[in-house]
Amino acid sequence: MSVIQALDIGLALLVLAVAGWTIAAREAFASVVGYVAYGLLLSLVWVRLFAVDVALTEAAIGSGVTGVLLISAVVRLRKTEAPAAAERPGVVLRALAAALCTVVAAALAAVVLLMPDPGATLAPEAGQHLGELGVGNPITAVLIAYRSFDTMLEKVVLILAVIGVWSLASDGNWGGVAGPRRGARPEGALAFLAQLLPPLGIVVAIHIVWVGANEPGGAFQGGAILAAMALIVLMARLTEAPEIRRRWLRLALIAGPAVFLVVGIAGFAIPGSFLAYPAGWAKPLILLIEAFMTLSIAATLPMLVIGPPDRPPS
Amino acid sequence: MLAMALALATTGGGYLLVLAVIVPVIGMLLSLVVGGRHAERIAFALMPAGLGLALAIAIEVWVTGQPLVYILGGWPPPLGIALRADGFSAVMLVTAALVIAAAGYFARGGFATPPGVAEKRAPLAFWTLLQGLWAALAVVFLGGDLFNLYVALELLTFAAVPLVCLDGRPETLAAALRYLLFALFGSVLYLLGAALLYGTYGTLDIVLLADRTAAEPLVAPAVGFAAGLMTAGLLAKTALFPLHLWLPPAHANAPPPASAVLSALVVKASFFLIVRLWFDVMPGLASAAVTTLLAALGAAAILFGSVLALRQARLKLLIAYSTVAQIGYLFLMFPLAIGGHPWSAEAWSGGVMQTLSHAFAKAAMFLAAGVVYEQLGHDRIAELRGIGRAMPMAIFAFGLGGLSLMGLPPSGGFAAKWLLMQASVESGQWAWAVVMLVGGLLAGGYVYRVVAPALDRATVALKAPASRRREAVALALALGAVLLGFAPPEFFDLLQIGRPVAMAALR
Amino acid sequence: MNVAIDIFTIVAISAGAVFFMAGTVGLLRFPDSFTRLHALTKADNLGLGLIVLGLLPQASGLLGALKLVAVWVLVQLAGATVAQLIAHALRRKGPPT
Amino acid sequence: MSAAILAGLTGAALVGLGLYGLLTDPHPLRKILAFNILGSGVFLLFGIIARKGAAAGFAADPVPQAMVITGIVVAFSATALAVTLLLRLFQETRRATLEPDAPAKTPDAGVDG
Repeated sequence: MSVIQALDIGLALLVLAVAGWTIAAREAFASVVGYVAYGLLLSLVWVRLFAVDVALTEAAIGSGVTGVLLISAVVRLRKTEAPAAAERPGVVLRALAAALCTVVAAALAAVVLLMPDPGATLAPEAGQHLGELGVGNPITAVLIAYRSFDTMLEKVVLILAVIGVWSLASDGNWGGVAGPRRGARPEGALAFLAQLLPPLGIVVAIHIVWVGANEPGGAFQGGAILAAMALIVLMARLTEAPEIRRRWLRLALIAGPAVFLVVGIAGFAIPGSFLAYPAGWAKPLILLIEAFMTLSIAATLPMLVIGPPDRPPS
Repeated sequence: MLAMALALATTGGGYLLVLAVIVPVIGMLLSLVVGGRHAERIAFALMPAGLGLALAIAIEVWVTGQPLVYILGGWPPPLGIALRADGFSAVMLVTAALVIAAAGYFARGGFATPPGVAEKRAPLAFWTLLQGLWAALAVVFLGGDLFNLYVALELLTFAAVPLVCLDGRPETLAAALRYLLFALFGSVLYLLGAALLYGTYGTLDIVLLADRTAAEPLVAPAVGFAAGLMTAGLLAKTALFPLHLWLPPAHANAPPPASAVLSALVVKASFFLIVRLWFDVMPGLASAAVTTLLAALGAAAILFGSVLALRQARLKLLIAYSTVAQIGYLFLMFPLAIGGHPWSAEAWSGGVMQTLSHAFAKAAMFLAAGVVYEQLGHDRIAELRGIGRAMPMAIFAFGLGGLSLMGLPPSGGFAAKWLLMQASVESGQWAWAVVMLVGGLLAGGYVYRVVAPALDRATVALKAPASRRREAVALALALGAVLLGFAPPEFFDLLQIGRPVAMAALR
Repeated sequence: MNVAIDIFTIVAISAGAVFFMAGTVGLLRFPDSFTRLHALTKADNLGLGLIVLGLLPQASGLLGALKLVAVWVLVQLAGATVAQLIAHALRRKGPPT
Repeated sequence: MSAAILAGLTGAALVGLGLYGLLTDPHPLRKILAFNILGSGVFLLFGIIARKGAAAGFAADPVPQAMVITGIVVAFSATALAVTLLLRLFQETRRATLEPDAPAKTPDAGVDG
């Protein structure tokens, strides 16, 4: 067994152990902390699977932004843990559930191991058209060209989620500042970080979007970093979240899919097909779409994390 | 082979499919940006356009006798995504457009932004979510790629769940959260199955998958497992017994126009995908054991749902349990319509007819119940005596909808159940016919429980003045369910266009 | 020359790993949260610093080296802030346990 | 054992773990966590399928990898909506349970919501 293999096995065991901890931990807070660590470990697994784009997304969104959301929720829900624990199903039911889940996992493992290797793939087809698109990262080509319809709809999913989250405000608070009322200003250290980090974060985010055409990175990863910067600034209370009635906020939310749709509809006219790029124009159009998608993701994710407005508009 | 080539290139009129999806998406985005009372105006302005597009698609499919196809971005599958419309998609699109328009018209006033207010929470959320839901349904009915359909299912969930708890009462919040967890569970199982299919065949395009599964004499274990996972996930979303627990509280507590759309259309979307999966993607895998299991669950749902509907104290819960029962009928089509038997076409038409007529009937009944609640301030069945005089059209709508649920002529429900029953008799599968008869009797029971006291000569104290407009909307939908019973033979020809077995016979 | 650089890398990274090890032992063995925090921040500081130092000669060009240093600086910033926040939270909760 | 096979086994085990948590833990927040673990197990299986599809000079098939990126973003928005719903439920009832106590207590408010 080589060193790399030993490390892989160690990593897999660690991921499983932390996942088990997340499920089994007695306190919900410990469970959430376990989940954040789990997400980071999982990004390492993604790197080992030659999926650096996914690793970046998992670290930024799956672990990072989700972690912020879950930690703030678990603190507010602390009182509900004891009553819920009383509803825990009995040993027999849990044993039955465990048996069922073991069977499913074992069957799944068997099925996956039995799959042909090398398996079915679209890699050659995906690689064939990179030249005409002018991008070097095949994942970007899949997301913004071959399956751009999925990506556009997925951004619509995010917008519906924002509307869903906002719809949980009370009637009187509609239009007000997004997110819960916050207590006293936090300690200086956080404010210091929130002043220092964003300029750096913005540079890193733009870099990641820009190189995303040819290397790992892209709108989702870059947008998530921008969102993280916004969240740090909001947590340090350097500035208030925007009021949800603001037109500019709503424009930022829909900019990504809107530009996608405009380019898509223009495609009807010039190359003759919805969402198709005219020859020679693919690269600039892809960058245009990526830029607006980044903006929209950077606006959407913090709105989903901080939740509905908790005070009336001014 | 000819059919294959046709399915991988854009056909004439294919652009209509794109428009049917992006019109509501554009409406939703615009409504959010412009906000306020414009959200409602935009939704209303686009509803006729959506209906027109759906009708144009249906006519185009009917005239050409072939499914419509659009290749998005000029990237043909397996790399790219195709949109396709066959007869079933076309009639579902028209039904969705009609029910959504009716629900929207019903919601006018209730979800209006009052003068002097720039924007209100519930109206903005309702009109944007309604358009989002509409877009999601369009993608479900037209999507030709299983992963694209996953995104569509998620769109549908995110539009439907917040509608359940728009009024913010605690029990609606609990119902919405439970609904969301069930729906997410369903999606993740579906996605897992899609992963296994991609790993086996290297494509998620429905037509290509169908071609590849048909070409292989022996199915890989991954494919069977994938089919099981995807079906289980979709059943959770369709609320087929015993995965129905989330449905009654969610559908019964939502605002009436939302209930109508949820019960009439949203559960049908995941049913539609189960049909796609077993009839289009892997008909070879649909053994008698599988189809019988699905139909047996359907039969259990019919009996269980109807009995529980009989025992409800609240009108909207009664209607919601009736949805649990009527979903059961849909699954009776599986053992009957699969394969190329002489009765399969009848059973297919019967299944589709049940989907459509239940959509109209159930939407009518939920809207009628909304009228009842609005005017009485409650919907306790024990205190509905004499309301027939106060709101005759609503009770008439409820009764006509009930007629269709029972399967009495003249109604779409009658046509549906008649076709299914005929197929079960011809195929020698008598048990399903018996279940349908019993289900019809039980439906008669729960409809009678409401209609009989309502027609009593008693006087009731009304809390609010009657809204004839809303009653008329409910009645119009109920008449739609009745009209389906007079569908001409050409309509049934349309339903058969693109039916996989029919296509296989053509090949 | 190359050998010397590789030896430097190995020594520096090993030293860094030792600091991480020590930090982890401290996390597990120290009696209260403040001392545990102390152990962790030291590991972050020096351990990661040494590892980055060891990797610098192996970096591909100036940009790669800059990225490595940026990683170290960012972890420093985040670590210091989080340690501050945790310590404050602990102090609010009462005397160390 | 290759990294891909190992990841496949890990993914299958994560699906089992997540499923168990989703079925047995009564607290909605823990259910949401379990759903995320279940989801990440499914994504890992996409990952191994992508890795097995290495061809044409690519270390992995980019199509399933792109699907995972879409999936992660969707899972996040689902988590956000579920958590917000749960917090609102807690705000209204001071409890966090999915058992509808008395669904018939106050019937719905009609269309005037």
